[in-house]
Amino acid sequence: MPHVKVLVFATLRERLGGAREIEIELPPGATVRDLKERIAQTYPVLAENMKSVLTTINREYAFDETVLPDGAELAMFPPVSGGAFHLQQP
Amino acid sequence: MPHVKVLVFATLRERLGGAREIEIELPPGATVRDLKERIAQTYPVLAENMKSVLTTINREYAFDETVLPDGAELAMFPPVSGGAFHLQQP
Amino acid sequence: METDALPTLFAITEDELDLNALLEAITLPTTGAAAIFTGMVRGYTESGQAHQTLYLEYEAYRPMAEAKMKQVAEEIRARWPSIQGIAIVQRIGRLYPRTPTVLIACTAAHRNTGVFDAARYGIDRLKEIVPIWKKEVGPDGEEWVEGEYFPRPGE
Amino acid sequence: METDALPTLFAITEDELDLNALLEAITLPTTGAAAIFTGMVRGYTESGQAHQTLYLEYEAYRPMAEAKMKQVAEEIRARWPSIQGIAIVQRIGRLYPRTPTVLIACTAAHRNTGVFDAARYGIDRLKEIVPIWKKEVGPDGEEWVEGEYFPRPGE
Repeated sequence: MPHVKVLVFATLRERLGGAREIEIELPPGATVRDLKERIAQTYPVLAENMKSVLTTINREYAFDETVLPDGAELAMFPPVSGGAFHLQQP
Repeated sequence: MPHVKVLVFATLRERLGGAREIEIELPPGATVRDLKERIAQTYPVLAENMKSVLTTINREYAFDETVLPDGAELAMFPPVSGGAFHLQQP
Repeated sequence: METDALPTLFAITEDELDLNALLEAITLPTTGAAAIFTGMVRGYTESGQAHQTLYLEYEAYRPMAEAKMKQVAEEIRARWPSIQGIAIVQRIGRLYPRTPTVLIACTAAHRNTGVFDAARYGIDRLKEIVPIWKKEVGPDGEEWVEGEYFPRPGE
Repeated sequence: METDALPTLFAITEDELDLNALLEAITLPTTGAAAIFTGMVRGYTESGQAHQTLYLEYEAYRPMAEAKMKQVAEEIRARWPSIQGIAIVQRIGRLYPRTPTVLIACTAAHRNTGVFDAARYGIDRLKEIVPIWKKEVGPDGEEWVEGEYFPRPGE
């Protein structure tokens, strides 16, 4: 079973107590959707985040059907909020 | 005959050898049009400029029919060209 | 926020334009966005009849120019009530290529309530009604640049 | 002017944004106009549910953010071929009210060939696709700010 590392940012990182990366076991040929499901199971604190998370493979946005390539740089994070405007209400 | 002073800028000033102000005699009740005509006669070097010159009275744009008020600050200059763009061709 | 508490800054100056300081001067605690326009001296103009410029000489009818800059700021506020701070600055004197000569900056709480349009309107109006002229000096001589706009009554 | 000679500058930085230096870096001898957008930290937000902000904490996925800034610059050049220089800079870390946090600047020979639209497009795209997040810290607690945009394939 391949072992993958996923960089996490913002809310995800904070929910994990500041961890910058998580590790997960996945079957060969797993897709982004599989990855999200496995993370939701393995890290229940992130289950809610998996519903609206963005996933990237080698710094490009990836989608549910995409198969995870071997050795890729994977990352997950919420929709971006740069720029000091469009503040959500607390 | 009232004696008026007119500030001049840009091309007008340069045609007058750098003078910043001209003086002119005008009948009472003279208008901007009268002023232009008198300048064209008195300073032939400015006659051509009078066709497209802008005139201001107390720092507001004035028009041919406007009567010159006593003691007003008068100025004449070409259409403005601030801002470092819209360069005309030489 | 009352209008008379909103910063409006206009100047004719011979000094270098300091964008950082100008922006800081029109930033309120409620400001979230700024649009800034600057015009520079072009050393080479490629459009139309291509030509080289060694420098520009700017001249202003200072008290009137400051009054008209104030008018431009008032026109901006009337059209875009969301604008918080406005800075309008023209540098005069002899200015060389690549040098910023004019700046218009507008701030607002958010970027989508007119800052870009306000800055663009400001530079267009400055070019029409603020009494500033430039003489272009090139390798083959010099030429006053004249605008084409004739103000209407009330402008 | 060849495209590969045109200055494109993008950075994620913890340092203060220096507008003068950034503008200078994207000004060519043929440049006559620049449009600059900056976003600042608002200390007080009056629209919606009014609230106070003590500071924002910015975080970036740095290598991807730089790659996506490059993509935004390429999209700008594809849409507005007249654009000469482009600077895109995001400041990260803890940033207090009135502080510029992001800058997009575009230069061109003339002001009427897209500099304003290009800068506006740039800031809109940055907000959509560049992986940067902020946490808002106020008197009553803290909250991550989440965007609403879901990139499509190829973005």
